[in-house]
Amino acid sequence: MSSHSPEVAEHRYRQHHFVTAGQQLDTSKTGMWLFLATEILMFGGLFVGYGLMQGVYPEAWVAGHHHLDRVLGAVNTVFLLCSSFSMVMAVHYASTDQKSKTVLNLGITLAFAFAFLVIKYIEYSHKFHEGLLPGRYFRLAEVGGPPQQAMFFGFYFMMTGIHGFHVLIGIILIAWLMVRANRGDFSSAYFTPVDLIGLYWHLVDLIWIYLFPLLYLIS
Amino acid sequence: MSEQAHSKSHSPLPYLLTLIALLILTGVTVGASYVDFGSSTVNVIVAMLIATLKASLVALIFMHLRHDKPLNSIIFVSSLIFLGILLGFCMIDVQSRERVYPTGLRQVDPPAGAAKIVPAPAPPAPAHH
Amino acid sequence: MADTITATHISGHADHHDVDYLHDGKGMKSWLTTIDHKRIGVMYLWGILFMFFLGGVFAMLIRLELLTPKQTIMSAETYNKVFTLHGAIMVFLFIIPSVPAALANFVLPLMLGAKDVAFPRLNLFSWYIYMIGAFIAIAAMVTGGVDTGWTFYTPYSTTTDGSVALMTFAVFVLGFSSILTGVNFVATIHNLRAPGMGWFDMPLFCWGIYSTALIQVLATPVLAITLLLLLMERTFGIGIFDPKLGGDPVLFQHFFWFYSHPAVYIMILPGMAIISEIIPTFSQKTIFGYRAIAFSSVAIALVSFIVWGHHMFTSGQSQLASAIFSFITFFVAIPSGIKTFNWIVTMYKGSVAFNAPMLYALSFLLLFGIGGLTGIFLGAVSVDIHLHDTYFVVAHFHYVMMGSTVIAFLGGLHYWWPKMFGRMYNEPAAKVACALVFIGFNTTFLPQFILGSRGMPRRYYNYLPEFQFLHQLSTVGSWILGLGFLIMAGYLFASLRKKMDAPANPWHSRTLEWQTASPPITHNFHEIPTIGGGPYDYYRPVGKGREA
Amino acid sequence: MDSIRHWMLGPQGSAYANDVDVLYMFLVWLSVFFFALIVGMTVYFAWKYRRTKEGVLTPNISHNLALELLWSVVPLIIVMGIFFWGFNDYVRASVAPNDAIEIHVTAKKWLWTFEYADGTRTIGNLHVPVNRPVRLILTSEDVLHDFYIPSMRQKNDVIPGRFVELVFTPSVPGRHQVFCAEYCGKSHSDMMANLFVDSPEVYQKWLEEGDPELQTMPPVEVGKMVYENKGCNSCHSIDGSKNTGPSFKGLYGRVEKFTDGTSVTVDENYILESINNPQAKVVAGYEPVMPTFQGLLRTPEVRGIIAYIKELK
Repeated sequence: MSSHSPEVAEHRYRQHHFVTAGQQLDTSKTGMWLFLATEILMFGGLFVGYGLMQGVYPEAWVAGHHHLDRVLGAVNTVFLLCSSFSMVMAVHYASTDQKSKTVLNLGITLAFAFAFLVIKYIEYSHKFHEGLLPGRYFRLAEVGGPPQQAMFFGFYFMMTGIHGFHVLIGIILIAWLMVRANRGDFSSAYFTPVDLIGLYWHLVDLIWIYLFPLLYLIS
Repeated sequence: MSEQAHSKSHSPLPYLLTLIALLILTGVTVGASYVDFGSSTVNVIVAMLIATLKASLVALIFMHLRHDKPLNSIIFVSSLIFLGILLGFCMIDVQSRERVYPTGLRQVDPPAGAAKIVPAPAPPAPAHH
Repeated sequence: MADTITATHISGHADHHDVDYLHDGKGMKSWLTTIDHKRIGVMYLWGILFMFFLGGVFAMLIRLELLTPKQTIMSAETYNKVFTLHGAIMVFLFIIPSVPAALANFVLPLMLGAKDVAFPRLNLFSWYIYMIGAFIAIAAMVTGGVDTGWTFYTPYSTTTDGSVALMTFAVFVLGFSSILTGVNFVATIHNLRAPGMGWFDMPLFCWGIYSTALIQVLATPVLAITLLLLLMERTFGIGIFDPKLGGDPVLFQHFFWFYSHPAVYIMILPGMAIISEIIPTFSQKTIFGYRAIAFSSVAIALVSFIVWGHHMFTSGQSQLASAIFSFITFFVAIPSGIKTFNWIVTMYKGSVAFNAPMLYALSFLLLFGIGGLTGIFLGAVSVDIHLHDTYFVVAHFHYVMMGSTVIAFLGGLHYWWPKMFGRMYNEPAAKVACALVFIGFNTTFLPQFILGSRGMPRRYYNYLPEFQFLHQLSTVGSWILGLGFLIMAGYLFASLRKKMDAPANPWHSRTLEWQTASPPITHNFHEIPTIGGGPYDYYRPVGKGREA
Repeated sequence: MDSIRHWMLGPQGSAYANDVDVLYMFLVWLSVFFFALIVGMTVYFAWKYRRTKEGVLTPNISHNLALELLWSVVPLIIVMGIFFWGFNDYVRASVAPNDAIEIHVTAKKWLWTFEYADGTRTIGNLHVPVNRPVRLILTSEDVLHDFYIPSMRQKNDVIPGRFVELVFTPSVPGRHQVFCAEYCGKSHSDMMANLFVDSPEVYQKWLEEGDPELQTMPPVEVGKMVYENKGCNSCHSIDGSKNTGPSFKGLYGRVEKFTDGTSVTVDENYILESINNPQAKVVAGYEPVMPTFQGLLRTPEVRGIIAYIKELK
């Protein structure tokens, strides 16, 4: 259980311009959701470009997707879904004053996130080796097939790259949460950072849920 | 629901069930990609429907939208609506462009600097719109 | 939400200050680490005023070059860079942050009866991002410049030399500053209104800023990804926008205008918001049609997302798309018209004083009238085909951007100057400057409507001799305009050198920001106010209703 | 009334231009009306209710639904009418009749090339017969351009990798100005062309023989005209300053060094080769960007440009 009473925690973490801790939490959540909305629209721009170009060059898209490994993609999907589950459990335990379980679940999330990046690394190095590079670095002579695969891989690297960057940011944030959780910063009265970073992490998962079928599973 | 009470009052069981559902749906979407539904459009639609189902589960349960203030759901949904606007209007344009020649967008010029002025002889152009 | 808050007194806090915010902490460090929205607003103000000066210098150079056809003072390459920088600086570094980040940052929490914005540290962070973006933009100017036009149209922007990548990155960074400001304001308006203040008890300025913030949040990310795609296109040749690689340059325009059309409303809505404050205050009269003005702000914000294709009637987009975009475009006229007439009728049976802010508001009504009416020309497809990419368009958007937004910004600056710095400026000098700006502006841009209608294309270094007279008239106008700004800079800076002399409420306004000291104390109010009446209750005596 | 229109919009070149102008002038008068209304109300209210006494209370006039509906619904009806008017004209003007003459237009930084059905090609000068619909089929070789004929009230972006069309039916003979209206770089403002609307006989004769002046003018004059009208001036200066290409001043007889290390003394043959096959010898320090002019210049024009270069000492 927490070492602080809720009132003490409220006093410690409530910023001066809020009247109650509840108001502060609502505001933080609204702010986070607004930020997530901007993330959705940013990725969304890529999805729209990807979808429109798929309509113009369907053959190139199918040819490009044949170079992707759907087993690795599926494994990564499972990793991210599991990490999302452990993240939500971490939020649950943080909100019920179970410190060690919070830390443990944050650790599991971190492990899955690392595993995701390791697999991404394997995929990327494979692609570099085969000349499946974006744009003008695409080695068409080696790969063969429609030339617009260069554009497909442009999208592939941008979408997975920006997503991977978000995973990396998530890793840093979750590691920071672990330190704070271990220090006993969170309790049922105050766990806003776990809650907010949890939302962020689920969004990273949510975007991958769309990326996976779009990139790996077109036929 | 302005206090952080909602998380406390729930057992973690729904989270576990959600995870299992998500894993099953992942299997389904991989399996569906091997099935030929007749046209690639149908395949894309099936994949997107499954993805949307998964995304809804994540948003409603993992992200607590089910119990959260409606404002946050409104923000989430409106981001999707505005994305739809971007996609929709771009599609309207790209799909309905007048093709002066059947090649349209896909016509790619040979490298510049060559002595090319106009593609001659000009193919007969359909004069309809 | 406000309705869940009981009127809790928080005056018992240990860090409570009675010192005014300008003197609460001394030295550079206390400013650079401040999380006080008022100080951040002031820091933004200096930033954007510097950028306005820089962009203005470029504008004067453009007009000077166009004094004669062929070369007057610079080469064609330099001219292309100068007009690009003028556009990019004015749009991304001045107008977009001008009212929201500088003025609204200062007054919005005060108007809501809040102690700060929702996320004070994020607010400071936005300012740092803005400064970083500004420095990158200046680096791009120094290291080769950019000659793409502020619109970065492909494939020109992916093939030309110069620091296009750096400039694109600068705009990308500035976008995040804008997004975070928007997030902050939406959360503030939703959650930090004073006890008893419902949505329709807010001053209309807050409605305008709320609508603006919605656009900032929903549109700017698309610009960010578009610029990232452009950067990748230049670096890796991905080919999405480059027809040589199979891409579609018109798609870039769709993506670009999905942001940049709503961005026009990021610029104009806050301007309208300021006018909705100045007119009731200087007429000492309830605003006419509060709800109509409030809802029309939100309506303009939403409609702005589905009209972007009217920038593309000649771009090669399909006729069907042009038809739809033209049709929806005309709907923007309705809320704009409602606002204009409501503002005018607000003066009916009022008590109208002609202080400098009110003169700017009256100028706004006339100039926005011209800007809005000429917009109808450009919405009608057949006429737009003729006028597109000519000086008519240049004149039209300067009437909206400068004639409306900048004039409203200047009105707001004069209106809140005593509140921000606790000093009154020289009123006669302010009136002279306002007149010069008004005359100079019209002399500069009215001739451009005729130039454009006669076929003079925009972004031209050289022009046919028949256009020379109107160009020269326009250039002379720019000098008058410049003189007006020079005088303004003079008396505003002069006011800062004298002792604090502004009363708490020099204009006898009823909105909350005037119910605290000038300049306000660090925590804005000694006690969080409880709201009893509307913001424009000029029909009942002071002390009954609003102030407890 | 007509003189106001002419002052504001310049000359008309087709019946369609008149249609556009009618709508334009309607909008002008509509704007004048509403602007006068706004100014009138603003000035009247501001002056009539100017402050004479401090600290007065004003009546609480919060809203008036009828009035607000009035200034919502009336503008709505007006702008819907304008939409249909403008869109109707636009659609009518963009459909090419079957008997239209087809001319291909290619844009390249910074000149316009025209190719006719019979293989005639010109740079910078477009000849069309009067009162026959013309269908231009446009494409670009590099960046976006925009083919703009103010007197026809028509323009369209010229997009690389795609063909777009522009339709007009000229009814006024004579020279009409053509601009590039989409920003395209350094010489954007010099990327102009002439549209000559000829009588059918003159047009036919022109197709067969080329510009009649060419036969009678002195070669140096012809060369100067070619230099100014066919796009040479956008890259080659005549005052010795360095531009995209080498200056013509003192070119004849100069020893030019090329990127491949060889060099040659400039003579008639070298100039001819540079016109027809510009990439064969590229002068050191310049990019190989010049397009070929083979088939675009008639013999007297080539002779003229050589004579002109010889003159520029």
